[in-house]
Amino acid sequence: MFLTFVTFLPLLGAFALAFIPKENEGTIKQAALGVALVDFVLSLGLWMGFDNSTHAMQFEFSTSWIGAWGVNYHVGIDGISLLLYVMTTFLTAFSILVSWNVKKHVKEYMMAMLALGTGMLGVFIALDLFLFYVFWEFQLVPMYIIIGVWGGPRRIYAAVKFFLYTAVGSLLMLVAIIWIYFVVEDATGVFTTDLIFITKHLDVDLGTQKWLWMAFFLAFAIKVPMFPFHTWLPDAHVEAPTAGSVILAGVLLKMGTYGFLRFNLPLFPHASYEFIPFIATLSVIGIVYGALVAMVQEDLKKLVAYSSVSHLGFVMLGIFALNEYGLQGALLQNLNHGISTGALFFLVGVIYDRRHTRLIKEFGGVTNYMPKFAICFMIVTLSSIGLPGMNGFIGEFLILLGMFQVNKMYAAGAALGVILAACYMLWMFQRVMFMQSNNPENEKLTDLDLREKILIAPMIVLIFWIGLYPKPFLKTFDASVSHLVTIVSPDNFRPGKIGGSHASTKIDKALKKIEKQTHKKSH
Amino acid sequence: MELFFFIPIALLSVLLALGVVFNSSPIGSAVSLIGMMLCLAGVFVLQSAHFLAILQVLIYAGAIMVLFMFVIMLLNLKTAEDSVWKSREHNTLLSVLTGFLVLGLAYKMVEIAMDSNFGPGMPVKDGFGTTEAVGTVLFTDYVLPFEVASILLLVAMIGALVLAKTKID
Amino acid sequence: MVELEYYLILSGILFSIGVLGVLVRRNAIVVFMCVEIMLNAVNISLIAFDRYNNQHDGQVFSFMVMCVAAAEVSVGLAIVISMYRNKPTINLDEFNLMKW
Amino acid sequence: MLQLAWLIPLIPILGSIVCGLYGLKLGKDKVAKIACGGPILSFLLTLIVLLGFLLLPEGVHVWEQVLFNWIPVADFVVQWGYQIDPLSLVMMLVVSGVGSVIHVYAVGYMYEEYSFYRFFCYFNLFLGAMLILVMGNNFLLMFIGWEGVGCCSYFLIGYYYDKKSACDAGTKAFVVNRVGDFAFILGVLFIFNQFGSIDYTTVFSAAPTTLVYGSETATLICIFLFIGATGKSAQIPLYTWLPDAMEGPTPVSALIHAATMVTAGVYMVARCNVLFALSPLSMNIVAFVGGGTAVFAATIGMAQNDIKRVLAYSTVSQIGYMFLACGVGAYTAAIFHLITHAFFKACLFLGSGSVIHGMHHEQDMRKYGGLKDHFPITHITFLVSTLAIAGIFPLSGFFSKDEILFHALMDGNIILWGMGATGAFLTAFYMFRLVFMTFYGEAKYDLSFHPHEPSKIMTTPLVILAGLAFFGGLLGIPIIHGWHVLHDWLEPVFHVDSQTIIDYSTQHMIAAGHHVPTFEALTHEPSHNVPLEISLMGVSLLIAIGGITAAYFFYIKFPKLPDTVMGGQWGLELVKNKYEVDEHIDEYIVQPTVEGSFYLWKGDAKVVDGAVNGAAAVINWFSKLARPYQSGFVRNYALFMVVGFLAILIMVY
Amino acid sequence: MNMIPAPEIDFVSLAPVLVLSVFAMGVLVLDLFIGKNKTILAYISIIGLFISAMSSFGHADLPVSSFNGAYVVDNVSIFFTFVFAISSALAILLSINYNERVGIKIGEYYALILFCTVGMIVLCSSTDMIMIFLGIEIVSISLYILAGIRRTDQRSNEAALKYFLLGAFASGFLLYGMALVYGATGSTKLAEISSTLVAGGVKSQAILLGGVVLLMIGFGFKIASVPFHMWAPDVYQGAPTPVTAFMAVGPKAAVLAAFFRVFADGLHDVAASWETALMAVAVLSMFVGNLGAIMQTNIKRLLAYSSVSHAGYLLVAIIAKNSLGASSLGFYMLAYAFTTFGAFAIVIILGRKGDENLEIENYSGLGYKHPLLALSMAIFLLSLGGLPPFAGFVGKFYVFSAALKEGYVMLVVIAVLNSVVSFYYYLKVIVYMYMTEQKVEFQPTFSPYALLVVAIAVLGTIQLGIFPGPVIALAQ
Repeated sequence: MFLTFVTFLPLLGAFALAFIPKENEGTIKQAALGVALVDFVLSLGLWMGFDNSTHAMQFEFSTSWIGAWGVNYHVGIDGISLLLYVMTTFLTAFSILVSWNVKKHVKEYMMAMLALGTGMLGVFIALDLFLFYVFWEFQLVPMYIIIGVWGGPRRIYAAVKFFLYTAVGSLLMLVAIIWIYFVVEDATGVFTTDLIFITKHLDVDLGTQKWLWMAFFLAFAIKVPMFPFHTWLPDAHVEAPTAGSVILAGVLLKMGTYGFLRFNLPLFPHASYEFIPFIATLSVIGIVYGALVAMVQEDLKKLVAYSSVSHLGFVMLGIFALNEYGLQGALLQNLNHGISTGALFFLVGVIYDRRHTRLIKEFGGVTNYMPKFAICFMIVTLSSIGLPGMNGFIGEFLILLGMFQVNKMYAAGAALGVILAACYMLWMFQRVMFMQSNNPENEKLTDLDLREKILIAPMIVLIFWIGLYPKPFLKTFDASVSHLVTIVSPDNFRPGKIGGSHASTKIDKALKKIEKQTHKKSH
Repeated sequence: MELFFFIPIALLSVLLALGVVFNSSPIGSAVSLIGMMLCLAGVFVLQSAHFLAILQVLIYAGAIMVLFMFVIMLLNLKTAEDSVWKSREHNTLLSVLTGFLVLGLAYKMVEIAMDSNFGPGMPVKDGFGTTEAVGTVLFTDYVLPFEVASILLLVAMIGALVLAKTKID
Repeated sequence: MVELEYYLILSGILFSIGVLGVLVRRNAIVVFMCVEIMLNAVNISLIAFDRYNNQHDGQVFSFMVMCVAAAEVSVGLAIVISMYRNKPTINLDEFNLMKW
Repeated sequence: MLQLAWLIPLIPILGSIVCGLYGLKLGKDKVAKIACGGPILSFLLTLIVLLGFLLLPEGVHVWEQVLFNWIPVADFVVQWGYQIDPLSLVMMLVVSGVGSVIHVYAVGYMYEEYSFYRFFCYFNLFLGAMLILVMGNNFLLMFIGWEGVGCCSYFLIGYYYDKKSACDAGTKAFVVNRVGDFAFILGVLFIFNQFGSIDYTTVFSAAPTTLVYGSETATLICIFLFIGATGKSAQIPLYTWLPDAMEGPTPVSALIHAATMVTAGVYMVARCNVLFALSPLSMNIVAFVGGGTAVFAATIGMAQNDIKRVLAYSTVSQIGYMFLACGVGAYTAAIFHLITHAFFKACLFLGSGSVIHGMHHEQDMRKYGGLKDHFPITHITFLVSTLAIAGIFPLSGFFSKDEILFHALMDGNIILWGMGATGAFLTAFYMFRLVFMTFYGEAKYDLSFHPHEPSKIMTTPLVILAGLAFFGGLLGIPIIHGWHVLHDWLEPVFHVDSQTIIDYSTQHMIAAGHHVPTFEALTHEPSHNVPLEISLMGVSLLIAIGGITAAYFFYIKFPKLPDTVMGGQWGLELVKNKYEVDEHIDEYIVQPTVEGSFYLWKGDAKVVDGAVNGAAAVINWFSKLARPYQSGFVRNYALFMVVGFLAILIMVY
Repeated sequence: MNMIPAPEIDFVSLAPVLVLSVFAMGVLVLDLFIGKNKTILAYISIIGLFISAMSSFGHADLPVSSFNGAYVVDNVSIFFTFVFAISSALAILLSINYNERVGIKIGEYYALILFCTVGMIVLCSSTDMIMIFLGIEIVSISLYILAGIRRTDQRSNEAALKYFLLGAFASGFLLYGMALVYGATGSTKLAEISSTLVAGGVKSQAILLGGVVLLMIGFGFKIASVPFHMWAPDVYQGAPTPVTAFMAVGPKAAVLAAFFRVFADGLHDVAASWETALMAVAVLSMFVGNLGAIMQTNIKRLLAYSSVSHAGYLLVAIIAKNSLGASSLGFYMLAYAFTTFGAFAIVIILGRKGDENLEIENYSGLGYKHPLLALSMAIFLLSLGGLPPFAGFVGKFYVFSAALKEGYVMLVVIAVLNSVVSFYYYLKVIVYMYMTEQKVEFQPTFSPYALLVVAIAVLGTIQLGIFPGPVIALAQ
């Protein structure tokens, strides 16, 4: 119940905001921030009360929702979702403070932000396919509005593109969800969309698994976004207001990777195993491609957006290493990316607020006028390129470590991204912050004000905290990840395994069946 | 014997139906239609549906067609308002296509009828098609449709009234 | 005794003629008459089936069809009249305010 | 006493944080005290730790201090722990010792800078990172230091951030280093893959019974690690960043790009000696790359006119020596040279710094000349160091270089020795070219201003370092059987259990049906031919003197000679242009990548996005196309119905 | 002369129909005695609808079949009765103010809506083709009249004429289909048809198939599925807005119910023959509906095309042919009723005397001028698109479930892809409301009735979206 309360608190807040008159912008902002902060503190409470030693769902709450269909309101949190959850509450509060200077339609903006918060939080706690889908789609709307109303010049295009892209994938996922629903019903006679139950009882042959996997894949891959489904991202990021970008990078993209962890892996372990080369190839392409394209961007936000494509490629690679290193690394990298890229977007927003341009060539020598900003920007940049001692490194290294156990070439390809990351980030940094500026506009730049300092401080603390002492985070993932690994471990599916468990014999049979079919076809 | 009557009546009804379609004056069309309906009454008689044959004459040829004529007169339509084949230029092709389409339709209908493979029918019992026989069915099995039809007629009446009354509020 | 098929063929042909009329005529009233031809064509079928099956259901049905036809005619002509009041024509091609 | 080890890297880091956050408020003097206090404190602590280490019971050569579990993931547990052993102690002493001296010097050198505090923030941070690098007890912790020093180097090279060249140099340094780090990381991944751990102790003790001698895996691991080392230590092919790095302030060049950071690669290879021992092929590669770099860089150094660049190429060349030594298995010699090099090269850089400082930031040697009277202390110390690097008896460089050449011949082959000898000759030549052009001959600078010796705070370090350069060789004076103090000290680290390797590998190769090699490199007992060694010493001394003489002739006796002899030769141009390596890299790698990326980006918008937008366009087009059919004519509508009807009829019937 | 035995009449089953007919006639009569203000008639009509809906609970044990199997009361029919009652009530509420505004001062208006509702109830409860035909005709004729009830408005005339001519034309097809099915099976009762088919007693396969196709055309026309949809945009645009809303929901639902009964119940056994064709129709409807809507600038036409695409989704439920299909139809239509009425209510509110204000462009900036109105509109549109947590999503989920249960994966995939396309134009309206600057001055006509409709619709949309449980239980 507590979890539900924390999740819906922002939405309640949004409702409450509706009753504050439009003119009291100050009150509205303060109220929104207050709600978000309270929510963040409460979610920290969740973390405090979380038991690291078990993979079981915690703070679980389940009640019948649509009885006739066996749909439950079932929420709970485990090591995989907990930190994403906490990060979401954190970034919600962060974004509200980031957009303190929003000029237009303040009330609507804050309401959208808070509603978005609930949508995102719901995604991470839903343990019922139907419920998950509801949250998954629900959060689209506020984000769409935020991009479309408070965005840049091509905001409508970007917003619609964002919405439609995501909708395509998620609707196919809906089909798969319904399919699973009936498959489970066939097998057990129980109509239910309860994820825990389904995870236990879903038992389909490899061919079907692959189809279902693909349907889920599409939904999540678009969200992540994996190459080649990434094209909505640069547009959305560029056009979104700063806070929108922060949330987009920090949370929305994570929903995709979270989806893989929560659905694709446990529900279709064998298909996941089969698709390792596919995902790994796409991820490596994404990593290198994203980095290369980021290098030649002229717009700061676009650069960061493409760097996201690259970073998320790492996360995907880690997930599909299907071992603990990779998975933990991926989870950690999820957080890292949220923090680093969130902070990057914020910092880009800071200079955008002052100069109203994000074109790299307009800047230069900013360090002279904004030394504090320069320090923060440097730290965040280095964190983003994965300097050891900062957060990015741990995640990337674990991911590479995980993938290296699976396939050395993929790991090597991904590691290339590490080089390229240094190229594009530092080159950008040099052009923006260093050298002489030939633009007199830059001389008017003022350094970070108090609000901005307050905003960037926790990010920097987190960057070093995770980089130097990631144990609290890793321990949170630990039990859940190792449980997940027992389900998806490639060892379950390697054809040569002798005297295998129940699962593997079944899979062997399935494999033989497929062989036969292909055999027949070839004749 | 039946065939002997059927063929001319059928031919005539088809001709008259074509007359409805291809007559350039609405009055002519209406008159053709009346003729066709009478022919069909004949067909009904051939099938021993005497009651229906009478209704055909009374309702269709009588009431309905009178209404048609009445409206045509009322609106005082000029005859040559739309001569059938004098279509607008760009519609010529369309018209030809339409013609083929309808030929195709007719062909398909006839084909279905030919393919139907009905066996020989049952012999007609006594009193088939009489008012009594139909009435009995109507007031037992089909009493509900009969009642519902009354609502239908009521609606139509109201409708005609609402739409056609002169005084516009 | 005439085979059932003959009646069905007649019915089909008349129906097609009715359709043809709807497709080619522009005079609303004539179009409407063509619809009546279609309904009549159906009646032939109904009655033919009736005799074939030695039932009266079809006749009841065609009785209802006549009712419906009457109702439609009254409403249809009322519509034509009300329309004619606003715009003194019944050429369907003139009624093209709404499209696309 | 050993328990204090964790403070050693922490103190400079704290100093860095204090300088960085409060530097402006504290004022320069306080910053200077904090900044220098940290390294000196670290140095003292290192001495204490050294004492503690000496007091350890007999037979204990490694002492680890684990602070906490850094990354615990399943069976992959990385500790944050420091390993105190002879090798790391040597490195700690060098780093903190030389570091302290250079810090003091930097206070003087940088005093006029506005962002004095920023400099010391980076400088202290660097020292902390470097100490972590040498103290870490596992590869990942080393990697923290490894990249940490790279990052500080990036900051410091780009210290004058409003100069484009400085920024470019910094970025270049970082990126090139990253290329090396990429390989390093792969090596570490490989190690974990093979050993299931990345702790030094575990890995090195397990190595002989895990990897097969000469196997592909062993070779790959070593090569990856070595590529990492080439990046950090500026060896072929990743050396190009180091000369550019001279854009940084001179103390930076002295500390980072001469004495400490760039030798991290040598330290790493030495640290992994067990692994390299398992892969003779990679040993050869290391030796040849090292030797090749030694010669290659030296040739470039001959034709440079920027005083710091000469020193930079000299550094590259000297590190090449160290790798040469590693490659032939003479790790002690490598570390020995590392130490002496730290002394004399730091001194050289600082000396050049005081010249530059005194010459108002003029770095072109052609505009110096005859400065020896203006810079007496600098001149003397510089000369001592130059003699040391040239390898003149009895200065430190003589012993260390000689040992390398000796081992190159004995444990390697004549080609390697030849490379080393050529390098030695060239070194002597260009170093004296530098000395002659700077301190001797006629003054070529604008005589209107008066060059002056810097203040005491800068000269004192020079003297200290010159002293070390002079006497540093004592560490390696052969005592008995050609071995010396340093060797005995480092022996526990460089000891390789050959027998275990041979047993295990033989067993494995037989099992795999491979031909069993002779294990020549392992069984080879280094011989201590004292006469040979002494004669070799003589030879190398002659080589050095030859180089100096040549330089004397070219630059003092006949200053016109270089131009008449060499002028217009393509070889000179090539060397002057540094073999045009940078240009080629730019042309064949950097430009195509950037351009290619640009097209990728444009393609991104056109192809991937085009498909999506295309679909949208098709929908729109279709939608427009369908519009006319909704013509508003009843007949048309009916027509469509009939068409539909017929279609369905045909479909069904 | 033989006496015809008095037929047994099941008044309990017929109660909703009877009650409503009585009220309709009452309204007709009362109309004569009141003045210009017809509001009282609206109240009476709503009371009648309420009583009628309640009276549908007359039977305890369902299903009850009466009149020799011509009429049935089962869950489906009761559920649909409620859908009709709700939609008609909403339509009446919407009409009160609208009629005053545009000058429809005809008391019969309400009677016609009630009669139309009678027809719908008959339609959804009938299991005899004759009854179905009559039901359809009652509904259609009422709608012809209602569409043309703004007699002074040329568009309204034109809508009525087009609707009427094409409707009569389609009735011909429908009738012919019924005749042929009757001929082939020898019965007009669905139960008997079904048992004949099962027993293999078909007299002529060819005739049967011909009949099936013709039936498909007839029904397809009434629910505005492609390629029989072309009347819909024109008629929706021309008809008075409340009537448009009304005909988008109730009659469609009723015809769908009958469609389902005839095809999924009666002709279930020859499904193989009509399934593919119906799928083609469904898919085409989705595509044409959605593509057509994209280009529209008139909100009513947009909603008309969207209703065409919804017809496509609904056909999916018929293709599924299972009990889930029937209940999902009901649920979908209920959800659709709320959202459609809500949307049209807002369209009406935004119009004013003499200017219907139907161009979507004119909605620019509505989100900030009238936030609640815009928010409601956004909710309706998103619900139409099928976005959770709104009713439309649950409806779609239900329909797709029904089809997936039977394994129609490709069909469902096409359907969901179409919903993506549909988002495009629904979002377009939202774009105008929230993301563009205000272009014209808004002069909305806030009538309490229309606002009430909006409120009910919002509540219904959200309620059905978030807590659909009870309603689903009812529908099953």
